[in-house]
Amino acid sequence: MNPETPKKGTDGGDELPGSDGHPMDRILRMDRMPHIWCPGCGLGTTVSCFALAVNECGIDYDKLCVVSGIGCTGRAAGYLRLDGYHTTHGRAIPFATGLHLANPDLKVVVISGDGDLSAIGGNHLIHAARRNLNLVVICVNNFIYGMTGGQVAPTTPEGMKATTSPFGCLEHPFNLPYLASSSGATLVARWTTLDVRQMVNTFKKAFMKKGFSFIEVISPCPELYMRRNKLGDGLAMMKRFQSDRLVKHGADPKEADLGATGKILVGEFVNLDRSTYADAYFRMVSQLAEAKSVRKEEAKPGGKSPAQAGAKAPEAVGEPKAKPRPAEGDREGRGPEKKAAGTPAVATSPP
Amino acid sequence: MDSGYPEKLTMQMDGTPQAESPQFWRKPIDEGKAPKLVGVVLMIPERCKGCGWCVEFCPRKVLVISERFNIKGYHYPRVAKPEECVDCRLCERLCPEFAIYLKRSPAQGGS
Amino acid sequence: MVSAGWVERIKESSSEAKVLPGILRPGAYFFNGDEAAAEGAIAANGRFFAAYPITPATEIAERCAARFPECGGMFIQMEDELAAMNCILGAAWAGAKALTSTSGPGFSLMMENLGLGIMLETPVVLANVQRAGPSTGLPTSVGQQDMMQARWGSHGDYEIIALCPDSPQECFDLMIRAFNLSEQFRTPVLLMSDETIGHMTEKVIIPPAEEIELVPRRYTRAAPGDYWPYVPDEDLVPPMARAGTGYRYHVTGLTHDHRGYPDLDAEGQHQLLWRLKNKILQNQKKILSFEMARMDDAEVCLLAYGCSSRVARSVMELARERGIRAGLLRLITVWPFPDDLVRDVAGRVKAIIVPEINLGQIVREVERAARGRTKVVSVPHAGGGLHTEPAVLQVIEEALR
Amino acid sequence: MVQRVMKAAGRDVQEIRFCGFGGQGVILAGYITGKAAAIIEGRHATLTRSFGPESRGGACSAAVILADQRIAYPFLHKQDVLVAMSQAAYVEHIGQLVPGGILITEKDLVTVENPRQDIRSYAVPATRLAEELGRKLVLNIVMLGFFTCVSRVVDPESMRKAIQSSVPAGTEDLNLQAFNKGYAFGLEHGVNG
Repeated sequence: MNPETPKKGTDGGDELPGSDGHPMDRILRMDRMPHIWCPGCGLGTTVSCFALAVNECGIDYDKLCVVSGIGCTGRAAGYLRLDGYHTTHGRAIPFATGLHLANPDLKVVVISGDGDLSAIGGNHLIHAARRNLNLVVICVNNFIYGMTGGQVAPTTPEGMKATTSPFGCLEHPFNLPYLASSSGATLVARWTTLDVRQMVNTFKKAFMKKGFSFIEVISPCPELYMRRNKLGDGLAMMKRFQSDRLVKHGADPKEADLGATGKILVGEFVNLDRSTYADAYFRMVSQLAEAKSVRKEEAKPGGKSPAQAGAKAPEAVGEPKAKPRPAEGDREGRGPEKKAAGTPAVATSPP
Repeated sequence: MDSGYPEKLTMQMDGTPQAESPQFWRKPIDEGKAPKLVGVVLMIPERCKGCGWCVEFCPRKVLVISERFNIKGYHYPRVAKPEECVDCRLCERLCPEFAIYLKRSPAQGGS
Repeated sequence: MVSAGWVERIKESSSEAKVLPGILRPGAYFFNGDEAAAEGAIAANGRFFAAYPITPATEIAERCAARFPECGGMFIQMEDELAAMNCILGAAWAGAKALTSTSGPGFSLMMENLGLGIMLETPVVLANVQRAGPSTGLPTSVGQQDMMQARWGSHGDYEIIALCPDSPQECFDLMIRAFNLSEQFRTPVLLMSDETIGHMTEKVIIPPAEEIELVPRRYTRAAPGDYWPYVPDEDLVPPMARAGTGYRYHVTGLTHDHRGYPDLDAEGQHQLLWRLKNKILQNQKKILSFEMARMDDAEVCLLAYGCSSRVARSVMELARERGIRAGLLRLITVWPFPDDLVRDVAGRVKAIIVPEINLGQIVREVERAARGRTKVVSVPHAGGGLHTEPAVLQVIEEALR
Repeated sequence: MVQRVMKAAGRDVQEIRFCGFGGQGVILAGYITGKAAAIIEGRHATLTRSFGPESRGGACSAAVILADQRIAYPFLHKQDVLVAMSQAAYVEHIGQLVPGGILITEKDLVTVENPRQDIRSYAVPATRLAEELGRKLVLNIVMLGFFTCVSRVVDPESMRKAIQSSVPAGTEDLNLQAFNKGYAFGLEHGVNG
């Protein structure tokens, strides 16, 4: 599976006895390296942080699935040695929805780009957040369509140039954390590719989270966004991150607008608990089964109302008799680590 | 290698990288008692695409850009001050090419 | 914990050759075609349904919404048909037998990811209850205008399997068959129903579970380290691996090699495309199904499918009453098109009459397959209703003159 | 089993149309008739329907074909029985009723002008009879009772069984009462035509 033997130690520190190569080689498909990403692009860093988070949080590799859409970021699924699905443009979230709902034991992660997730896939994003599907969505935002050569994206800051906005972008960009949180995401964070330690921590938190997690990673696109806009190289963008980023956990995502210059608000903005679609579904199923067994009980001789129960046996259409309880959720509790303290815990599984 | 890490030892607990090596404004009370971590930087130069992030953001300025080219024609990083490394692993996380990683010094039991 | 049992049930659903116990309700029912299709899905161990409501397919979604929760299945109404199609692909990879349902406008939206299903070789079933178009057209009235879209609607080149029911009973039966074919050939299968059949109510017999044969999914027996997702068996169909079972495979909608890795050149494309095409074409005999009535002595053949075949059958009787030796060839499998069968029929009759509720789609295939051996006459209909019998009869009489 | 009127007329196919406006239970009436014939009596039945986009108030029609053999063409060629529960439905469909056919109208909702002399014609105050049972909603079942009585295309016992398994749980008794009321009205008034 892994034909390339990484060459170690040359020109670095001395190679050490027992060194078994780069620790991420275990989770990466090294037979597919080098990856296609340009020098100074932050996608490798994001994947690196993802791999570290997987390694560190002890999640079962075999239960972790990665789904990507199309674009530079879309290739991420192909570089991770996990069950990986490289789908069509914009459709990673619905594909992941199917994987997750058909087997809720899996942890399904979507890694895709800003164009994929917020333009063509924007509708899927907001609905997945609204349903609170138990998914992790990592959106790498580099302000541009990279793979197709630098076209304007829904995240391109106003005035910035792209091949399809040669005189400057006329549109207001999406504030993705705000979009996700207002749609119902239960964990919303943003980091830059410089915030590697925080990114790893948030990824780990998201892997353990039950609910819809949306993590935006701001990343340089040196070749197609920065060069066209005379912003320097990848390193220049990283330096901008260093000077402009403002860490504010629990900040109102409404304030997280991004411009071509100015502050970049980062942090974990939202962390709350709310019933997921799968939980609500299982609760409904349990209640239906319960109601059914009660009806059977009543239908027995000496039961409560033998006349009514079972009368429609051959033709029962199976309309749900018991309505599922509306999902409880703590939509107030905004901010990192906010637990629904004192309130009844949201049911994680039906009895 | 322990002897190489005197009073300047720093751990970036929040991970915020800093361009300049920080100066302590006061002396940690456990100085001398806390284990001093020592890292060994390992590199796979053929993977490097020369973005320079590891060099720029290493809090201890362990790395410099090498004069040499790798197989792809990039100047890859070189360990200039091995004794400065404190195994913070920022370079390992930052590297977009999975080209750089760390081992804890065998003197500390490895990792 | 319901969740754990649930997952097991869904996993089992694709591995079983028999209907899972405790689900089926055998008996005689008065169902419309949509309800029968939903019951057929349940009988086929279909355990995952995702769709977007659209007339006249909505009854499939409604019945699945009511029945799947009590059958150990998962139901979700998605935000659109793009999502629905992708959702069932994901579910299939997780181990579920999955389906969706739609009609014309939604069918168009599903085309993109029907292609993904073909490329990833994903067994799913898509039921299209056709209505008249183009565009919003006649939402509550019949059409058979998606027949060519079924064949060519997704971009690129591919083979597809499409079945056309002519009654609610066949909606039930063919739904099971559609699942079986999708598992056998690891490909999306289309159940091309129509508004007339979908909204028509007739007796539907649900047989006892032991009479229903199901094709289990072909899961790999290879060890995780030795498995590549696109190494085919002799019949050109590669065994599958379920998500989360340690195989850690990669699949992509890009042209790929046996490893599932992108292989972006002409040679890779040649290898993949021909295998995808040939796994259907080489096995066409196993896929083909049709019905012939009074063809033994026929001088003219009515060739029809779906609701139009009911008109054709009626016209055949009327023609016989008038002394015209008419026969019926009803295509149940429309795609892949039965070239040999039609060519054979073309050699035996004076004319083939093709009534269909479109302006002439399948008739092109009939003409192609007949290769000039006989007169092929299209009886088009713009949609919104069935042909009248006298109109078709008149075409027969003119064709024989 | 009762002798089938239409069978006696030399046909083994009966074509029946129930029509009215949405909300009157027109489709259910057709469904129950088809189910009684197909499932309870083991014959062949095909039900087709047409309705407008409105849930309430739009034109609505259920067409049932009953036969002893497989039914090919699923729509009505003509009508042996027409059950019209609205003026518009009556006007639209009366022309297709075959000579010797049966017309049943909702007495208070349909005004029959220039009555055809070649058909058997009945007017039933189904809505009023349903109201007497406390639920206007069951007018369709009252109509079914009357229809069963005068047309004799389906055995009344089959109809009762079909009703029981088709109406919402808990309303079976009410619906059977409605059927019986319509049936009794037919026995009482049907003979006169």
